[in-house]
Amino acid sequence: MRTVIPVENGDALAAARGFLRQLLEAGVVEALLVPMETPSGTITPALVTDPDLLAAANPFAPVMGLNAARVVGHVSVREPRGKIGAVLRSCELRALVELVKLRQASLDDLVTIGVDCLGTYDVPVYVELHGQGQVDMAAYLATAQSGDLSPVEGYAFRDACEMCEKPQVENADIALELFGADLGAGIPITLSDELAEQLGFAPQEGDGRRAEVVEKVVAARTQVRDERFGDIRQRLDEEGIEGVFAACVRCHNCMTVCPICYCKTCLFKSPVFDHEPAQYMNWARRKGATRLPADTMLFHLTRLNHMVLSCIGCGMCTSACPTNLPVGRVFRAIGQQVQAVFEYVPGRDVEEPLPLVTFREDEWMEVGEE
Amino acid sequence: MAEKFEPKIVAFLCNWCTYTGADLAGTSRIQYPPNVRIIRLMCSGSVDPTYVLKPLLDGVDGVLVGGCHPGDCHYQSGNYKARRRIIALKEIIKNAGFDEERVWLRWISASEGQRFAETVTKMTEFLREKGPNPMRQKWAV
Amino acid sequence: MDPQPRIGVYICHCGVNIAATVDVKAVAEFAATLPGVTVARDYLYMCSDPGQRLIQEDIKAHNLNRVVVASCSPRMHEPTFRGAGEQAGLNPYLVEMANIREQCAWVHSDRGLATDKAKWLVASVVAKAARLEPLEAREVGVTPEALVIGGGVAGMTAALDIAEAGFPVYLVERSDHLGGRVADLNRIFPTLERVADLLGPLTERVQSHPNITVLLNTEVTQVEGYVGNFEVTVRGVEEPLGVGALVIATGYDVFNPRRKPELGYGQYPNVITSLEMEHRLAAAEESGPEVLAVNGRLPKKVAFIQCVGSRDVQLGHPYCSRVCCMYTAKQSRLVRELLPEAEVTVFYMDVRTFAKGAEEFYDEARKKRVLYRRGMVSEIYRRGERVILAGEDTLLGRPFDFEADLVVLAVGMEPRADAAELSSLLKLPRSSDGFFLEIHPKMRPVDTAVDGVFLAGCCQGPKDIPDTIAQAKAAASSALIPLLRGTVPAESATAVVDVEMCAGCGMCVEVCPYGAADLDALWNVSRINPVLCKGCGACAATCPSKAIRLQHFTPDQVLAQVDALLG
Amino acid sequence: MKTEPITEQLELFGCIQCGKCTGGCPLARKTELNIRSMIYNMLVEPELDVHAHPELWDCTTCFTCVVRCPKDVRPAELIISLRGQLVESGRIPETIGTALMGIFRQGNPNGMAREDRSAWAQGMEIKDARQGCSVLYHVGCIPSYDLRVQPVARALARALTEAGVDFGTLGTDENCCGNEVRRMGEEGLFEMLVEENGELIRSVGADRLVTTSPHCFNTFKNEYGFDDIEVLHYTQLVAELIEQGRLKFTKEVKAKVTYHDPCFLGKQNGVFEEPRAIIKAIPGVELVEMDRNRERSLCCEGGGGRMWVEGTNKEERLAFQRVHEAADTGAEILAVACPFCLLTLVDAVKVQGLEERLKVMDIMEIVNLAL
Repeated sequence: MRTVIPVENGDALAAARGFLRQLLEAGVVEALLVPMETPSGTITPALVTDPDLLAAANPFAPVMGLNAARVVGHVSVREPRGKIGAVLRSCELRALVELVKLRQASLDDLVTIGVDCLGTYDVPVYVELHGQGQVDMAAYLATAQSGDLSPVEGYAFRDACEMCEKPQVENADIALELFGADLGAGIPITLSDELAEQLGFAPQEGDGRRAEVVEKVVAARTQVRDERFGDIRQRLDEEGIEGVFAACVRCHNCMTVCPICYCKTCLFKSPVFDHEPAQYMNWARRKGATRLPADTMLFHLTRLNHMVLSCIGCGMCTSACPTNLPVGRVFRAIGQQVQAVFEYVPGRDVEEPLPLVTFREDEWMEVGEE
Repeated sequence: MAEKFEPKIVAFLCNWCTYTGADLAGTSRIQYPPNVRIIRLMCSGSVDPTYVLKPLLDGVDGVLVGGCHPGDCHYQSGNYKARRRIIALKEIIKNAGFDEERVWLRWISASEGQRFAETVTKMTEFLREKGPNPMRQKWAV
Repeated sequence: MDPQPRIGVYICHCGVNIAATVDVKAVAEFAATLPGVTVARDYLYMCSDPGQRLIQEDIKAHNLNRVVVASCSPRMHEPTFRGAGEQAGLNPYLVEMANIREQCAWVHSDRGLATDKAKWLVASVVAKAARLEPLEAREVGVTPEALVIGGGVAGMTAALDIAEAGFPVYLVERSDHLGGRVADLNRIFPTLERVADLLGPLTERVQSHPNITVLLNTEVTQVEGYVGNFEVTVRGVEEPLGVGALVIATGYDVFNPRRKPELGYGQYPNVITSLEMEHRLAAAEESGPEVLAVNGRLPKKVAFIQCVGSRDVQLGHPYCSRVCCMYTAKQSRLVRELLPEAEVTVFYMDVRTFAKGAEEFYDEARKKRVLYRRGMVSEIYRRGERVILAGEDTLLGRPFDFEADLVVLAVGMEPRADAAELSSLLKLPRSSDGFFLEIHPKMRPVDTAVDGVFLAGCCQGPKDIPDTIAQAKAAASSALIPLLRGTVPAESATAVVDVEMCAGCGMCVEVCPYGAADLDALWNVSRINPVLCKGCGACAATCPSKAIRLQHFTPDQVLAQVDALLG
Repeated sequence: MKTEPITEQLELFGCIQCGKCTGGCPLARKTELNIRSMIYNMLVEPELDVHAHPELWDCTTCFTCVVRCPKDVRPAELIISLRGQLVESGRIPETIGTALMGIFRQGNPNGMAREDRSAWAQGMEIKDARQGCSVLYHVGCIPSYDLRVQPVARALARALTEAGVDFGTLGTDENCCGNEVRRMGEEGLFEMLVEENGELIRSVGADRLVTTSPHCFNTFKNEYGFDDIEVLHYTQLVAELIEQGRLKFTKEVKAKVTYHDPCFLGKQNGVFEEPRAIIKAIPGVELVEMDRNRERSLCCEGGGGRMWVEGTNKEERLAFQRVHEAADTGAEILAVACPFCLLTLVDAVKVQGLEERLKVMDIMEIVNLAL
């Protein structure tokens, strides 16, 4: 059912908080995983059971310090637990779908509350803006109506957000549909009839501009994406991945923050890559020199092989890179090609099997027969 | 060039088909270039992407993965899984700036000694034509 | 396990097989310089008794904990050298081979290049050997019972043999009676005995045997487990049946000639199948030749057409059905006897009479003036009450339009329409023609890719009754091996899970073709059932963290091998 | 001529000499043509004198031999290949040469002027397909020029218009499809036609290509590599229009009709039911079958270039036999779905003096009577 959360005094954030509170109080969920404003001004996801504490919830906060799908896994993957609601932006919802396929999260007894994403800052940028009192939620939310998404002047959204062509929520149990809406008047939402009844909502149509605005945002973002993909592909062609990632220090941050990289211990931190000193000497002799830490490109290429089909483009890897490598651009640009080969769209559907654990006998019949 | 370039090929062969096919090439005394060095695995489906990536980064000129023809896998479906995995791998390295043509996946049965020898010959010639893997010179990988 | 590898390397001359092309001394000298190598030697024939003794003495004298033999293909002598190592107290899995004969000496002629390649092959295997771990030889117990699917001649024979050896057998038959396709026949070639006289006693013995449980009107719906311990769910039987071995004897389907519309079957009463002819011949024995009448008249000209549905690539039936030549000889001969006035002509492309007594029987048929004309009939159409067979006599090189009153199509065999179901139930491969696939057509004709599952009769391919019975007896004796032995060897180089590293993603469960991987619900980690695991490594290649490793082919072993190849 | 290259190319080694090809060959019964024996010759003799085999021109490429072969040898391809040798040597029947020249110069085997190609449509408004259409109608050479066949094309155009099908033709730019060209052994000219026609037809952007003749249909469908264009014989399209209720009959045709399956539509491409569905849908019509129908239909002897060469036995025409088979059913109309069949059978009815009893009509002409 489509309906609208009423907004008073033009304060959409307050209305959203009220809605979340309602979810807890009506017993729709027993706890809510939601971005919370900490007393120090930063934002972190928290699992909230006390409705009063939701006064600090900020489901629209324009900052992304981690992909919350990871922590949805923490609270959902095993029984027993109660019914939980999780507030997630679109890239987090997509990551969640992949994590469900990888059994690192579960949709059982989970209510996903999706929020259209208007763009996010890296944590240091947000902290700086917050410190200067420049985080104006009303102004930020106002951009949803026209789709002219813009950061505070002089600042930029995260690279991944600037080229995110899927900012709108799909496949959430409850969708907060910000695009095209006058959020000062009300927040359009879509939810099941059952839930709507439980919460006392009656059907109400918004002004219907969402599709149009989404199309506009997607078009603009797609253009940026294609330009950046073009740039990075040219660099990869010319310099190779070893050139683009030349400054890598193999800190594994990209892997640590990646919502898809779910391994408990990365293969590259395992004894398999714990070489004898004589081995390093041997490599140094073989090519005259050998980069240290060793196996740096092998790490990136192996990681690509392990996760790129599921890469949903949240760009946390870029945000986390201490040497500002365009990890996300590289992975997304490559991911786009590989996903196309398998006609796989990560995050689309939990029923869609992961491409590398399935096969058809009659596919690619020409491969191997030359 | 002082010396003629001779490519180095690492081959991962499944125990039941291609490795046995290579044995048959041997017992049939079918000659092929000595550029290939074989590692025996149980199934093409056990070829990990890292096994292919590691030699490529180290400067090997070509990697051959050999398995049973579709429908003939000793383990029922390992070759089908290998097919997808190698297709993904090749697409990834191609887009990462590598020459994916250095990686060959071939179905060669236990009775195809001739085909094994021909494959090695073709691959050697192909790589001679292509020249050395640039990674031979690159230490910063 | 000694932390430091002490490797012995043995380079075999194989007479001159290797030594003529590879400088074995140089390879041995090179091997001695490799990390971890304690001793390196060359010898004329490593596989000979003195060669093996050399290794065994070195193991003791030098306290070797790994052995590398560079000689022929491991597919040839790996068991030999593993055995030699084991006798000297070394775990057999710590013996590894480099193949410098098939992969080097026999396929290259340049001595320098071949020697060079041999060195790197040895280096590669030495690098792997240094990282080898001992593995346990494993045996598992066996449920001393068997199950046979299919109650035809093949299934009954197999069941009877197993039962006679003293083991309980379940005989699962889908229909309401035993006897299978053979029960549909009247007389058999080459003896012309009545089927009822042969089948009756066999059926009686099966039904009354204390060790055989006949389950009519039932079918197998699920098979779980592995050699020695299968759990078979049978529709109509409450509890799953635990058995140690399975014999598949599900038979065949008769080709339906409507798939060759040009032959007019189903359109003209003059055109019948050989099976319909069999029924008419049976009836004729009871009530006289009148049952052979077509359109109310006894046929004056009877034609038999061979190879209908067989040897036909267009139908996906490239094979010979192996019985049609002989049953046609039988039927044509019986027609000559029943209708002495009738002309009987057999149209054929080749006559195959390989079974014992078959050629003699064929001779008899011709002596009884059954006329064999070489040339296939291309199409059949009507002329009045008769039909015209249009074809070519290829010996005369002339087309013919042959008028006949009665035409018998020698229909062949094809895989059962439900073969695919059983195939997926058991993960039993089929050959391209759709019959169940034996492991090797000559050497292992009753074994399948699934250990403990054996084939009998026409489910594996067309055959006559003696061949069917021979194969059924072979399948029974193969099935008896695990039952009599009481245990079965299990693959040692299985996949293993490091539960500390496993994140429980379940991809291994998805890719395992044997159902050997399973998620432990309590700990949310993967568990590999070593008895089910065949060691293919699909799970290990899929597991991104390598929480699953395929023993004997672990990433550090393989990567070390790769690295060593490069020098 | 050396036999080995052709034996290799056509994989004749697969032949087991079973005789089904010659056994089913309608020409083998009346001429020296014996394809099985020809294959055997190719296998065992190093040389073959192709000029000593005038019966090579008897083959109608009906493909019964190909359809019947249990070993997937394609016997008729050997004849085509040997004809190719003859074409290359230049020693071919004069009438075949004239037909090929006509196609090369004027785009049709009769050598009629290109600019007259759309004369069949005089007085009708037919769209130029290049203005955009969903169905491209390839009329074909015979329906374009032959006065007896033109009404078939007109009837089809009328039916398509009435059913509201968005179709067009290439007008005078339409060219011979080349089906017969290839079968007469002129591979070079055929390849040229495939390239030119292929490009022209693709440029139209239509989803479907429909033909009057099963011969055009066959080559477009199987030899042009049109991946994105669905090639249809008109009987398929018309049967579909009737089934969808887009083509409605308003009149009755009181007649007993039998139907002759054209080789290129029936046994070569498996289109058996659609023509029958059309006939059965016409009000008043009773369909009766000849004994030899569908897979066993007797060739009319018009294919494979036989429209332009008499063959070695012109006295016993298959068409003669066929019209008697048709007349014996008691049918008044012998329905066909191929321009060649129409011409050969019309002629046979005259020669055999059956004009009073039997009328040969294309299915489209019968449809036209009922619209």
